[in-house]
Amino acid sequence: MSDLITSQQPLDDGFCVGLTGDIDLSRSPQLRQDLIQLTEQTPGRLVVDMTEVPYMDSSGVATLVEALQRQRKHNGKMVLCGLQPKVLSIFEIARLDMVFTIVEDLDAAKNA
Amino acid sequence: MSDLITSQQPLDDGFCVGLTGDIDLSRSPQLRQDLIQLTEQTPGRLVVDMTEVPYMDSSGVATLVEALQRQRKHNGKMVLCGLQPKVLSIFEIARLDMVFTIVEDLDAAKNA
Amino acid sequence: MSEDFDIELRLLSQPRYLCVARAAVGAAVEKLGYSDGLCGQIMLAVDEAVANVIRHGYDGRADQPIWVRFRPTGLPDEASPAGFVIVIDDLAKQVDPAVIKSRDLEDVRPGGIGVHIIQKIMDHVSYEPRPEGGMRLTMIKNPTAPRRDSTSSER
Amino acid sequence: MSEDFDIELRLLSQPRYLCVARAAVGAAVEKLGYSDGLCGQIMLAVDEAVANVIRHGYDGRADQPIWVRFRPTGLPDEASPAGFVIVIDDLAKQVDPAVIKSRDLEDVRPGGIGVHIIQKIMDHVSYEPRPEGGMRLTMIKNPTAPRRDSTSSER
Ligand SMILES: Nc1ncnc2c1ncn2[C@@H]1O[C@H](COP(=O)(O)OP(=O)(O)O)[C@@H](O)[C@H]1O
Ligand SMILES: Nc1ncnc2c1ncn2[C@@H]1O[C@H](COP(=O)(O)OP(=O)(O)O)[C@@H](O)[C@H]1O
Repeated sequence: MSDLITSQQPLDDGFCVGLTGDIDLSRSPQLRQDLIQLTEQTPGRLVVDMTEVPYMDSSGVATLVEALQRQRKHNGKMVLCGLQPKVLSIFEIARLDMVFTIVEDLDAAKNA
Repeated sequence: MSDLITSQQPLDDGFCVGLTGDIDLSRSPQLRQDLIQLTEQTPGRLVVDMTEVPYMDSSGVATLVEALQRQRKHNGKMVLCGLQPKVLSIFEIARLDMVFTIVEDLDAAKNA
Repeated sequence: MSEDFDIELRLLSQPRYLCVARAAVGAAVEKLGYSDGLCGQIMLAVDEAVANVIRHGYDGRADQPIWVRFRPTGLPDEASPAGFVIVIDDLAKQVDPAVIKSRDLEDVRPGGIGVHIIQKIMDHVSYEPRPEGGMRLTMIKNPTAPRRDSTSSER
Repeated sequence: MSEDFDIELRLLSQPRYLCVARAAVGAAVEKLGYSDGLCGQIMLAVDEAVANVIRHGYDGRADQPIWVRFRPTGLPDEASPAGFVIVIDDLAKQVDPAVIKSRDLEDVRPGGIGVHIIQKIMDHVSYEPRPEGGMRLTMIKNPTAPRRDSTSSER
């Protein structure tokens, strides 16, 4: 895993990772690699904690959409949590806030 | 007073003001006006709380030096508090950290 | 023409410099009086536009120039932010402006939302081939008029 | 020559655009791997340099150009930030570089510390008149060499 991932934590029914830093086109290819690895090794619930992500552009969002689709293909689940208002706003503008399961924090993500 | 000043509070022996926002050459002339007014009306202790100042350049520092000298001329006192590390660092580079009375927080400033 | 703009930024076409473009524009619009949230959105629009030049215009070539120009418009008013114009120029391949558009938002798949984001955030967005080669994107944000309804027309 | 730089910023000589210059450079050096504290100092050096052009070079005139150019140097290394060069050009009056210096720090009075700050933060600082008119300031920060003593020579 790259310097994008700050924390990793196994869950009862899956896995949780924390991302860190601005995620734009300069880092989304790395995020893509990390998420491919994670979705391969996580059959159940994949929680992505974005508390430490102050900024994300559409290349980061595209990477998350791709991971979501991969998770769903093998009947897994993907949950986003801890989105800062600026980051949430891009999901809303792209009307992806209804496509993703987006919850407040880690606790909610474990049960979502 | 301008939008630089967020809070004003009378003290037993003087006056306390809180500054806010980046203070560079675009705002230091305004700070200068505010501080002239403040030093004129504050015979005793003038406390400047910089907790909400994330950035200051040498034009801001110059304005504070001027105010310090004005306060001293009429036997007043000037105390700076709440300096963020980046702001403190310019005082250190200019070796003005020993010229000013710089303390941690408002409580310390009232007794410094 | 470049003299008409208060700020002009030339960047190499590299993703690592996206942060420079959005930081510069973000600082300029914050100074105009835009809120934190709006500054973030405007920075996002600039990021998306420059990223598209790198990916689509230049097909990922890393040694090409991109120009970002900025000028405030309208009377800056004490109570409300002025408007601004941002122009982004390149020397990339010329395309029909009609093909520059995002996917249908209902058809969810990775990518295909950048142009939609730009259009949503700005009041006016237009692409055109430049006579001297390359493309030009012009983005306009109208001055906020606090007296009248503050959301502006061309959304 | 401007093509030798990855980033080139042209600003009008107005104090309100100082924040744009330091934001652009701050983003670039953060991307190079500099710590928060060092980014802040480098932004301060750029601010001081541009403010001096506005105040001393242009005597406060608000319609003149200032160019800030940036280029990373040395091999960017996983463990330590690369170095960089920043060049600031103007069309202002030409002065003898020897007169560009701060007051004696012992002699405390308002102002007179900007050039000292720049010199303290950067590894190399030089002023020169440009043949085409105006002045040029060149500021260099050496790549950090983590194996050896990490504070660099020309301080
Ligand atoms: N600067 C540009 N130059 C050429 N084509 C562009 C440019 N920007 C966008 N496009 C075209 O518009 C399409 C939609 O762009 P966008 O909404 O950002 O989604 P994406 O970039 O993910 O495809 C792109 O696929 C591309 O064909
Ligand atoms: N860009 C410049 N052009 C011309 N003179 C300058 C420039 N920068 C600095 N100087 C000269 O150097 C002196 C010291 O500058 P500085 O240390 O920043 O303190 P201050 O600007 O407060 O005087 C200035 O007073 C000025 O005479």
